Amino acid sequence: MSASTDSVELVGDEATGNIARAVLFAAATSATAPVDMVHPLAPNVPITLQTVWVYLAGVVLGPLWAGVAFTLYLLAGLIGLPVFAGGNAGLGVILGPTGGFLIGFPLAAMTIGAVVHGRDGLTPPSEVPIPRLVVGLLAGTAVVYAAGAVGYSLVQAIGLVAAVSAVVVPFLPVAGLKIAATVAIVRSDAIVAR
Amino acid sequence: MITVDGYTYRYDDVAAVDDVSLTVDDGECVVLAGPNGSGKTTLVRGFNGLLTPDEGEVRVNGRPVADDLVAARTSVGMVFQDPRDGFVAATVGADVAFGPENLGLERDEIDRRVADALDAVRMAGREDDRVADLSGGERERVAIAGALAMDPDHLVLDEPFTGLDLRARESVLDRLRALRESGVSVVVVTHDLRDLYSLADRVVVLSDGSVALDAASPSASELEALGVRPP
Amino acid sequence: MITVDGYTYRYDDVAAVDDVSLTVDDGECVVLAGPNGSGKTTLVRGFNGLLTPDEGEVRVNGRPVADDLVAARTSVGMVFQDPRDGFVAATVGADVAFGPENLGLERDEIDRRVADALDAVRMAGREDDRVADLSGGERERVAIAGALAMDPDHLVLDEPFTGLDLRARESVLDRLRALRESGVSVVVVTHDLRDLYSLADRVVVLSDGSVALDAASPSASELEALGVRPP
Amino acid sequence: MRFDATGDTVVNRLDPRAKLFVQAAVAVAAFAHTSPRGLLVLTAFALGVCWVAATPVVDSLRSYRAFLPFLVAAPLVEGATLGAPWFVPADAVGPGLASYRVVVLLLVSTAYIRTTPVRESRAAIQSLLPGRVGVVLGAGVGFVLRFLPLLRDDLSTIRAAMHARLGTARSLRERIRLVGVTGLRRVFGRADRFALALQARCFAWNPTLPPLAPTWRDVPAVAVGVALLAWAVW
Ligand SMILES: Nc1ncnc2c1ncn2[C@@H]1O[C@H](COP(=O)(O)OP(=O)(O)OP(=O)(O)O)[C@@H](O)[C@H]1O
Ligand SMILES: Nc1ncnc2c1ncn2[C@@H]1O[C@H](COP(=O)(O)OP(=O)(O)OP(=O)(O)O)[C@@H](O)[C@H]1O
Ligand SMILES: O=C(O)CCCC[C@@H]1SC[C@@H]2NC(=O)N[C@@H]21
Ligand SMILES: [Mg+2]
Ligand SMILES: [Mg+2]
Repeated sequence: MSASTDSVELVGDEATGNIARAVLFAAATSATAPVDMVHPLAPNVPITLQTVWVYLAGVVLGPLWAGVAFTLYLLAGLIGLPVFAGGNAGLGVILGPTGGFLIGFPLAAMTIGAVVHGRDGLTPPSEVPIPRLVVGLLAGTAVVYAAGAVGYSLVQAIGLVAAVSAVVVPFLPVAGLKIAATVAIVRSDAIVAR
Repeated sequence: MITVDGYTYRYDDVAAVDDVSLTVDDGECVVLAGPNGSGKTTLVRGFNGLLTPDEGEVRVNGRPVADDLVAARTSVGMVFQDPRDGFVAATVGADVAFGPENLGLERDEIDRRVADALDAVRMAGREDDRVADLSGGERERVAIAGALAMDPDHLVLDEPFTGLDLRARESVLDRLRALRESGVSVVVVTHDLRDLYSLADRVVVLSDGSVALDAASPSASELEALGVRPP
Repeated sequence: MITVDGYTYRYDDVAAVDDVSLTVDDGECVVLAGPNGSGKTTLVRGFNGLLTPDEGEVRVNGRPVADDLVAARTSVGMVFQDPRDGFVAATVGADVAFGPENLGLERDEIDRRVADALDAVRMAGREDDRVADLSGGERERVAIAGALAMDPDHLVLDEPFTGLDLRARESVLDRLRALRESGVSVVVVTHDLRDLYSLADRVVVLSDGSVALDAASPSASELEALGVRPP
Repeated sequence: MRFDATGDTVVNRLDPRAKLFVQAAVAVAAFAHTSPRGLLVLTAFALGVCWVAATPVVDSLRSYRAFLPFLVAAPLVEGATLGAPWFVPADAVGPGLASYRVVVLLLVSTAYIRTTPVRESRAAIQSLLPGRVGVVLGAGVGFVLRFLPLLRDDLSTIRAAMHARLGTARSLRERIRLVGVTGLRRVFGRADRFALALQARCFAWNPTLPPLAPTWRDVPAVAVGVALLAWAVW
C-alpha cells in the first residue's frame, strides 16, 4: 500500500449518507422528467413529476441537502445529461421558457425543508404534523410558480400577468393533486428513515 | 492483522452476531463459512467500520477501527455480497478507478492499477462498458477488480465466487493466492468450501451468530452438521 | 412444453443471443449452462415475454408467447438472477402472496400456498420480515418461494442456487424433483453443474449466444472446454 | 438522447471551462442584444459554432421540438387582442424576438453537449468550484450519471417483476400505486447501500481529479468569450 494514504481525508459517514440521498433524488428526478404529458390547457408547459420530487426532497432531506439535490439536478442537465422535461438538456433549456421553473426547484426544495424542519435538526418525515407539512408544500409551490412565471415573462418578453395566466393558472389543480400525493406518500410506509 | 474481540451486533434487539472473537494474520487466508443468516455479512462489515458493533471491537493492524477510520478503510478492501451495491460510477473503467482516485494516487498509477485489476478478473478491454449493462457474473468480476485496484493490506470478499464462471473463478483464485504470498490477508465469506479449500489456511464457521468451529482442516461431517458444504 | 425457434436478441446491434432453437418437454429438466455473458439470462427472459426477440419466437404449450402474454405468464414461473429485481412488496408474506392473489384464488388457498412455498425454501415463519432486511441467501429463497406459490406448469430459475446454503439447496432440489415428477418442466440456468446433475435430463450449453452443446450426458472435458464447471 | 460526446473536432479538444465560458458569454450577449441586428450576428456565430463543432443544425433543433409550441405561442398570445384588429403585429415583435433567442441559445448549448464528454464537464465543475463544494457537486454529478440508467431500468424491472407474476390482473389504480411505492422503496434502499459503497471505497475530500489540460487552442476561444461580453456591456 502506498504511503500517500496518510493524507486521505475521508468524507465523514454522515455527509456521505446525505450526499448519497441527494444524488438519488437528483437521479430520480432525472429519470422521471423525460416522461412528460401535454397539459390540455397549456400545451407549452409539460406536466412532469419534477415537483413531486422537489416536495419529497424538502421533506426528507431538509433544506441544505434538498438544495444540493436540485443543484445537482441542474448541473446534470447543464452538462448535457437528458434530464429535463422531455429529455432535454443544456444551458439553452435553463435559459429557455421553462427555465424559471428549473431554477425555482432548488429554491423551493430549500424553502420546504426550512418550513418543515425548522432550525434544529431533521424531524422524521412521518412525524411531521400534517398542517406544517401542508404549509411547507404550499410555500414551496409558491416559490416554484413565482420563479416559473418570472422566468417565462423575462425569457418570452411578455407581461407578468400574461405569464401567470399562461404557465401558472392552468397548473394549480395539478399542483393540488401533487401536494395530496406527497402527503399520502409521506404518511405511507414507503419512506423508511434509517 | 485483523483482530475481532467480542463482536456483538443486534438488529432490533436480535443479535445477528453474538460475541465473536477471531484473528486474521497477515498473509493468512481465512474462510468464513456458515449457513444463510448466520451473521457472516454482518460480521465482516465491521472490519472496515461500515457497521459499528454494539459490543466488542475490531482492530486493524492493532488500531481500533473506530479510532482510525482512515486507516481501516484504506487498508481493508471489501467486495460486497451483491456486486451492484458497490458500484459508484457509470462505466467499468471509471468505477474501478474510483478507489485509487480517492487514495490520491497519480493518474499514471491509477491507470496502471485499473488495467491490472481488470486483467485479473478477465475483463480487460471492457473499460467503457456501462456497469448497468453487465451480465450477473461480469458485475461480480468488476466489483472484485474495484477492490483489487485499491491494493489493500487486507481483502474481504463476501461470497465472491457465486456468479463467476469456471475461468474467471480460476483467475481470481490465482490472484488471491499471489496476494496471500505477498503478505495480504484474505477473508472469504462463503457457505460452500469446494473451490476455496486449496486457498484456505483456516476455516471459521458461524452458526446463529457465534463461532461454532475454528480449525485448519475440519472434517466433512463437522462441516455438514453445521450446514456448510464440505470440500 | 416450451419451444424456442430461431431466437435472436441484440443489445445495440450486438447479438447477445443468436439464432437459438430448443425444446423443453413437460416433466423434463433442462440445465442451461454457459460462461458469463453467454446470453443465458437474455434467452430465458424471452420465455414469458419479458423480452421480445428481435427474430424468432418462443411458444408455450404451442402458443406463441407474444400472442397471449397472460397465458405465458400464468404457466411460466420465473425466478430472476438478482432476487431483488423480483420483489414487489415490503414483507416476505406479502411478496410471496402477490402472484397467487393475481390468479384470483381464495384467501385460504393463497395462505396455504404461501405457507407451503416458504416451507419448501426453509423460510417458514418469516412472513412478517421485511424483504429489505433479509440476508443474501434468504432473499434468494424468498424469490424462489414467490415463483413456487404460483404453481406454474413451467419453472425457470436463473442461477437459483448461488446464494443458498447446503440445506436450503437440498430442500429446493427436492421440491424441483417432485415438481418434475408431477409433469412440470424445469429450466435451471447455471455455469456450475455440480449440484444439478442429479436433476438434469439434458444439458444445453450456450457459448457467445449460440447453442454449443445439447446432450443428455456431456463429458467433463467437453463442458470444461466451453467454460462450464463439470459435475 | 445520447449520453456522451463523440467526435473529434477542434471544439472537442477545447478545455471544457473555456467552452462553458463562451456559452455563458453568448447567453449574456443574447439577452443584451435581443434586436434583429443583434440576433442576426448571434445566429451567424451560432451557426459557425455548429459548423466547427460538426453539430447538425436541423437535427439538433428537431430534438427540441417539444419547445416549438412555446416559441410560437408566446408571440401569438401577446399579439392577440380582444377585438378588432384581433392581432397587433407590433405587440408580437418583442416576444417573437425572444422566442428566436431561445433557438439560438439551444443551438449553442447543443454544440457544447455534443463535443464535451460528461467526465470532462464533471472535472470542469470540480476545478471551477472551490474545495468541498466542488467535490460534492463534481463527484455528485458523476454519481447521478451512474444512477440515471439504473433508476430508468428500475421502472421497467418493477414492471417486469409485476408482469412475471401477473400483476396485470390488478386495477390500473392499484398498479400505479404499486409501481410508485415499490419505486420509492427501491430509491431509498439504493441510497442507503450507495452510501456504504462510498464509505468502503474511501470517498475522500481530496481525490485525484480527472485530468484537464488547457492548451494554446483555448486562447482564441476565451478571447471570443471576452469579446462577446464586451459587446454585451457596450
Ligand atoms: N438490516 C437488517 N435488519 C434486520 N435484520 C437483518 C438486517 N440485515 C440482516 N438481518 C438479519 O440478520 C441475520 C444475519 O444476516 P447476515 O446478512 O449477516 O447473514 P449471512 O450469514 O451473511 O447470510 P447469507 O449467507 O444469506 O448471506 C439474518 O437472519 C438476517 O435476516
Ligand atoms: N442491457 C444491456 N445492454 C447492453 N448489453 C447487455 C445488456 N444486458 C446484457 N448485456 C450483454 O449481453 C451479454 C449477455 O448477457 P446475459 O446477461 O444474457 O449473460 P449471462 O449468460 O446471463 O451471464 P451471467 O452468467 O454472467 O449471468 C453480455 O455480454 C452482457 O454484457
Ligand atoms: O423544462 C423543464 O424541465 C421544466 C419543466 C417545468 C414544468 C413545470 S414545474 C411546475 C409545473 N407542474 C408541472 O407538472 N409542470 C410545470
Ligand atoms: Mg451474507
Ligand atoms: Mg445471467
